[in-house]
Amino acid sequence: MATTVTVKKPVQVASKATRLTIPDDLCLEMHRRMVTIRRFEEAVWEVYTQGLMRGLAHLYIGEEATAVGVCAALRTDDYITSTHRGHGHLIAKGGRVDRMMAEMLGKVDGYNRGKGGTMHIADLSLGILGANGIVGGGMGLATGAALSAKMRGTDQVAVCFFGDGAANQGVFLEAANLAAVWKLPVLFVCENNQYGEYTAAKHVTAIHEHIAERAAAFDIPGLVVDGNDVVAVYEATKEMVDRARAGEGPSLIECKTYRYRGHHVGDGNPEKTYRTQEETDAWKAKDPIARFQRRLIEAGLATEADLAAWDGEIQQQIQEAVEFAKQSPYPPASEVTDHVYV
Amino acid sequence: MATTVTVKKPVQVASKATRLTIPDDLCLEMHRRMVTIRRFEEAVWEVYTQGLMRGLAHLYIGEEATAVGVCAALRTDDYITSTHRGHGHLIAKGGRVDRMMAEMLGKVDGYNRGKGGTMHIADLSLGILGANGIVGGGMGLATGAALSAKMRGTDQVAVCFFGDGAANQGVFLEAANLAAVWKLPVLFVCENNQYGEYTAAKHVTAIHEHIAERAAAFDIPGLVVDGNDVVAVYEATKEMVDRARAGEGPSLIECKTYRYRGHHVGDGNPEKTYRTQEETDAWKAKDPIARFQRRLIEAGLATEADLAAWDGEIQQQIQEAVEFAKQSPYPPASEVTDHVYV
Amino acid sequence: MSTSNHREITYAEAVREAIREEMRRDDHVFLMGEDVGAAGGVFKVTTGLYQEFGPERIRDTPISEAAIVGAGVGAAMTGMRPIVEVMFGDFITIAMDQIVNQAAKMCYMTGGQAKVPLVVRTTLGAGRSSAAQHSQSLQAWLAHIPGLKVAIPSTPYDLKGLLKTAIRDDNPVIVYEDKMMYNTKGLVPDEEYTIPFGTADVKREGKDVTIVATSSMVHTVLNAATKLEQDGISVEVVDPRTLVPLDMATIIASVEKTSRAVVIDEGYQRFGITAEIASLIADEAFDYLDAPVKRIGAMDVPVPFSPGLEPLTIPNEERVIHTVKGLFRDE
Amino acid sequence: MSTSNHREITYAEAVREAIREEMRRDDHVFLMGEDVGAAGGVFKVTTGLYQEFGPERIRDTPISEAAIVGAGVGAAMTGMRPIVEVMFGDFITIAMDQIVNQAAKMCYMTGGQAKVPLVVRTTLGAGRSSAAQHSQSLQAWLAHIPGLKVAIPSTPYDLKGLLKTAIRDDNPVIVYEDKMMYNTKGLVPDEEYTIPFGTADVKREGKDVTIVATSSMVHTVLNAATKLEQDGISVEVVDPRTLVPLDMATIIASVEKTSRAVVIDEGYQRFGITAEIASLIADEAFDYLDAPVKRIGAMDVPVPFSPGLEPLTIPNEERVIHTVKGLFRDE
Ligand SMILES: Cc1ncc(C[n+]2csc(CCOP(=O)(O)OP(=O)(O)O)c2C)c(N)n1
Ligand SMILES: Cc1ncc(C[n+]2csc(CCOP(=O)(O)OP(=O)(O)O)c2C)c(N)n1
Ligand SMILES: [Mg+2]
Ligand SMILES: [Mg+2]
Repeated sequence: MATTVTVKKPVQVASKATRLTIPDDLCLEMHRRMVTIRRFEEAVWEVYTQGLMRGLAHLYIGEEATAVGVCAALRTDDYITSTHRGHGHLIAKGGRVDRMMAEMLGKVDGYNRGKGGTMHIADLSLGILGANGIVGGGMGLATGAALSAKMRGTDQVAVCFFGDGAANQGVFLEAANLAAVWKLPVLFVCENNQYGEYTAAKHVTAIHEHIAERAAAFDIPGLVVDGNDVVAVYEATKEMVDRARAGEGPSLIECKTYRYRGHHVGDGNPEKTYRTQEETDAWKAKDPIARFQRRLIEAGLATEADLAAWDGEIQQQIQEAVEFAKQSPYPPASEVTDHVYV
Repeated sequence: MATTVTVKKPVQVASKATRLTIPDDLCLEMHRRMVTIRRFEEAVWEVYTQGLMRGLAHLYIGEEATAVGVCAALRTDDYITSTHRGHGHLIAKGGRVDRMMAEMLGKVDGYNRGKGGTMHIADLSLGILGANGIVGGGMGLATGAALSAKMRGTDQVAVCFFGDGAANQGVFLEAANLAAVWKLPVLFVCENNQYGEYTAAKHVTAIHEHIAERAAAFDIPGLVVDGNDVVAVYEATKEMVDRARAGEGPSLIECKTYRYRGHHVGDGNPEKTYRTQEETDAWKAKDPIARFQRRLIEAGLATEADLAAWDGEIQQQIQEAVEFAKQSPYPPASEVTDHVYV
Repeated sequence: MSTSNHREITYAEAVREAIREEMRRDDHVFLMGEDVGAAGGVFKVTTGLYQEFGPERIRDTPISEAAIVGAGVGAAMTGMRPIVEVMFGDFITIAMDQIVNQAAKMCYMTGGQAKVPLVVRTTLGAGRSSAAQHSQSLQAWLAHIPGLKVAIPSTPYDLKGLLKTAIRDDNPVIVYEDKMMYNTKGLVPDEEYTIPFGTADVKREGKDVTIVATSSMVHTVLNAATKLEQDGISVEVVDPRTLVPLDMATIIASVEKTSRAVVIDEGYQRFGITAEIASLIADEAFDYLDAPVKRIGAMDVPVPFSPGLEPLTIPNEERVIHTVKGLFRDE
Repeated sequence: MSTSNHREITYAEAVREAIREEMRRDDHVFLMGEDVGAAGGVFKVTTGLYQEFGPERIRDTPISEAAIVGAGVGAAMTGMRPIVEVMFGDFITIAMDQIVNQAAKMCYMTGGQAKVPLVVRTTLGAGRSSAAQHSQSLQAWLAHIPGLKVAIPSTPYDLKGLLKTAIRDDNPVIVYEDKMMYNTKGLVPDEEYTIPFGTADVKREGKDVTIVATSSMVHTVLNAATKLEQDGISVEVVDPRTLVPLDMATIIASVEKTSRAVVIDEGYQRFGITAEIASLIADEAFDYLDAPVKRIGAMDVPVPFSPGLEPLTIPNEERVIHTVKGLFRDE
């Protein structure tokens, strides 16, 4: 006689945070980073469509609350591994927009001296172990960084950002299992933006309802969070970070969100092909920045005028970054053979 | 605010089957195959320790009920993929012991003309897609066979045997997800014999209690069954096979069992190193063959004398197989370049 | 090709036509891969197939390279003829066990019982600023593995004919499509045709030097040849078209005529495709060679993103011309 | 090695000593892999290390090649110096993305920010009737990839010295251990030593023909050389010891002296290690060669299980002797 392993998933209804429970300055900094991401990505769209940037540009617009909420719960010496859609993570973790933009254009003042480009930007001094062109490519790296932290006796944690699509890469199972067995301080943060390229997650992902349910396969906590609510993301992350720092091991957080643009800049009009205008509109109604701005105003942390002024400053900074990037030269030919080895 | 995905696992206590609910002749055939496996493996131990066999020999002794219970629920035209510990699966699915033994010795009358050896024996006419030297190697193959069955419009099913160790290979996630998304008729049968090589499964496998819990990650049924109870294994498999044939998709069955011998013949004395005598003894008290024999006698299907006589016949058959194998020559040198391509 | 009517199609259309024709011809042929269906593939190569053949035979898969190639092997062993797309050749790293340990060895390990009529279509080629993980040309790996066949077409005509042959072959075949060439055009005959594996094609006749070139390097070399002609050097261009099997007979015949040889391929130079071919030429045509056989491959560095650096790493016309002229320096 | 006291150790002990010394020397060095700990590894190579360093630094892992190599890369990027064991070289297929797309490219892609002091120890070698999935010698793949270094030691002395160098190197290094040689013995000095990468070792001096040999093929060739000596052919044996970097200077110097060369490696011959080295010799020593450079690799078939077939596929003394004699046939 077989024993049936019944798995029940009594998903609690998310209690919407009605007041801001986190410090004012952190709220404002989170806001600043979210707006910076959006403006940065808009600028990438510009430079790309102007023909100044080559390769593929995967924009993070619409998902800002996820990266920012997560990274706000981290220290500078904590690690993140990012994805092909990495600009948001980098800015959220403190990356400089000028060096990022220069990298987009393949210039020598870019973070990677132009050698990596959009899909590989890294800033090791900020614990950013790099965007990654391989879907699921950060799983092993983040697990290893967490192992390293543990072995070196620090209380650093590592966050592995990955997409709904990456949840179907085998290395996810391997890394999550390894992290769980060794109780490593790593957070697997699944950014479920509903699509992997042009395919809806629901068509290729066998789950009951949430990708976070896969946490149970490794006996680690699995959380589902509104990825467009930066406070909710921050709080969920904080809880799991504290847990990880305390030596209690890894966790899986699924952030439900949406990318407004196509898979990359060249995927111009997804609403005409693989998704509907209604769907996009419904998500835009939950825009992470607009929502947070309403809350900041309600909480008396900002006025409409403040928001406009800050936005102006940020746009200014991004324009300077674009200028910086344009002015920067390509790396000299001699660099082509540098850095193959240390 | 995050939503916690709570996964509860109210594992039902297995109701031990008290009477035999399956046809008499099938019972007797299952018994015959279990004894054949044991005697075959004992003979492999012999030929190996006599220096007649090279390579590694991974014996299935102690696990007979799993292979036999599963394969008894299959048709000849159903598929199985096997593992490095594959002899039991092959016999259970109807493989001939003489050609198997010849293959062990690398002889031309072996199933694979001596080219595959113990870890690669196949009989495609019986749906045996081969033992496999890669841990997890059968996952993709079985999924593909199930896809093929579905596309060709047959109601064949495929069974993927794999070990507790293989449950940590990434391809497990990928194959299970793919099979679930496409509702493929494949059964993932995890033979949890408690160890992968010299390492206890519990030290390297992050699960709450059962590997079968990982089924929930793909929203497919997960069953835990006493892998030493051939009737229980048969019934669980039958249920999942019927389900698969009906187009309801894949499932995961975990059979709890134990290998009596070491990881391979050369791993002579596990009780002195990585496991305890008590543990082995406790499992031997639940010996799958002895238990089934008691039930056959209770059910009036066999007498002690019958059992002894059948065992004699089987031993005779195995001895003939060994003789057959010894007599068979190595493949001619000219065959070394055959079969690289069809 | 001489007597038939011809049409001009792109390299991408060649893939589409080959798959379409073979799928119409044989119910067992099907295609699976990431976004190959409704979206028509990331390079828009499979556009229209989903509409004609539907979701059962043009299958969009999860992002699971190991399982989809593995499932291809299993399906191939059990009566189907799968074509699996691995979008970028770099991602084949994730499916190497399935290709190398399973597909390539199954027939041999089973003593001839199993056949694996699987086609893996993947891509090679740098030049799009796709950086180090999306620009590799790793054909040397697969060509190293007994049990696989490897096709590396340079024109729409070759691609269509070789892909059709691959689909009909009962062995696992890797077809390398050059992602930089999808929009390039070429003639194909109206009637059906296939190209047998192991037949090199002389893409240009010449008498002073033989250049063995693969994939887009064929065109680089053809352009260089035009210029070298002006300098009085007559170049013969031999395109092996399949790396396994490799038509050394045609290559050696050419070198015996020209007495000089250069081998070029877009993969990393070190331990790459050119090494095998050059060493075979140097051995088999030893008595005919007037100069050492030269090799040209990609620079041995990860492919850089920067438009300022990437072009330096890819073999180009200039380097071909320079290398060829070097062979005549002593005279 | 001349002035020091020497001990005789096995090839397996060489691994153990190298790891032990480096782990004592540097807290950041650790080892992980399947059953490397309490069990001392499936080849009993790491015996005793677990007892000395404990489960934190000698880590038994799940059977998850991709994640453990991947975790090695991540740990290496963040201050540790991991040694990852991939038990059989055939299983490296499962970790190729981690090695090739991540480890090898990280330094370059980040413009020099990241260093990856990772050692991947894996095995090569057929001859144990382990069949097609446990017998491959796939070093050609890794040698093809810029950003990796590849060591392939043939003696306990070389293995110990190269492995220590690998562990101290700030780049990813693949160390190929020959599983057939773990019990072979050789001398090592009492004192500490390391062997710089890119220095070939002349394992035997000779004047008529140079044989470049790797791993256990060095011994096959040394045995053949003794017999060839009796036939009046004096063989020089050059062991490159690392494939990347490759010490061509020593090889070319030898060929310029002998005017004949054979290259031998146990990997599949086609598109294998020998192709690169042979083609470089044929090019760089063109004016010195009295005969074509010959190559010897494993037969291009999946490795068969049968003791009646497997030996036919592995390069052996007889084939070396036959090949060398062939070079002198015309005289
Ligand atoms: C291993 C691998 N397979 C395929 C791709 C091609 N690819 C790039 S992005 C992408 C979709 C990823 O989807 P998801 O993980 O959901 O991330 P998102 O783009 O939605 O942020 C794919 C298939 C890749 N880069 N790597
Ligand atoms: C990919 C791969 N990694 C490692 C091995 C070496 N190996 C052979 S059997 C084995 C243990 C497998 O354990 P499990 O899956 O539980 O099967 P069991 O031996 O217990 O039947 C290992 C690690 C292998 N064959 N393939
Ligand atoms: Mg997505
Ligand atoms: Mg086991």
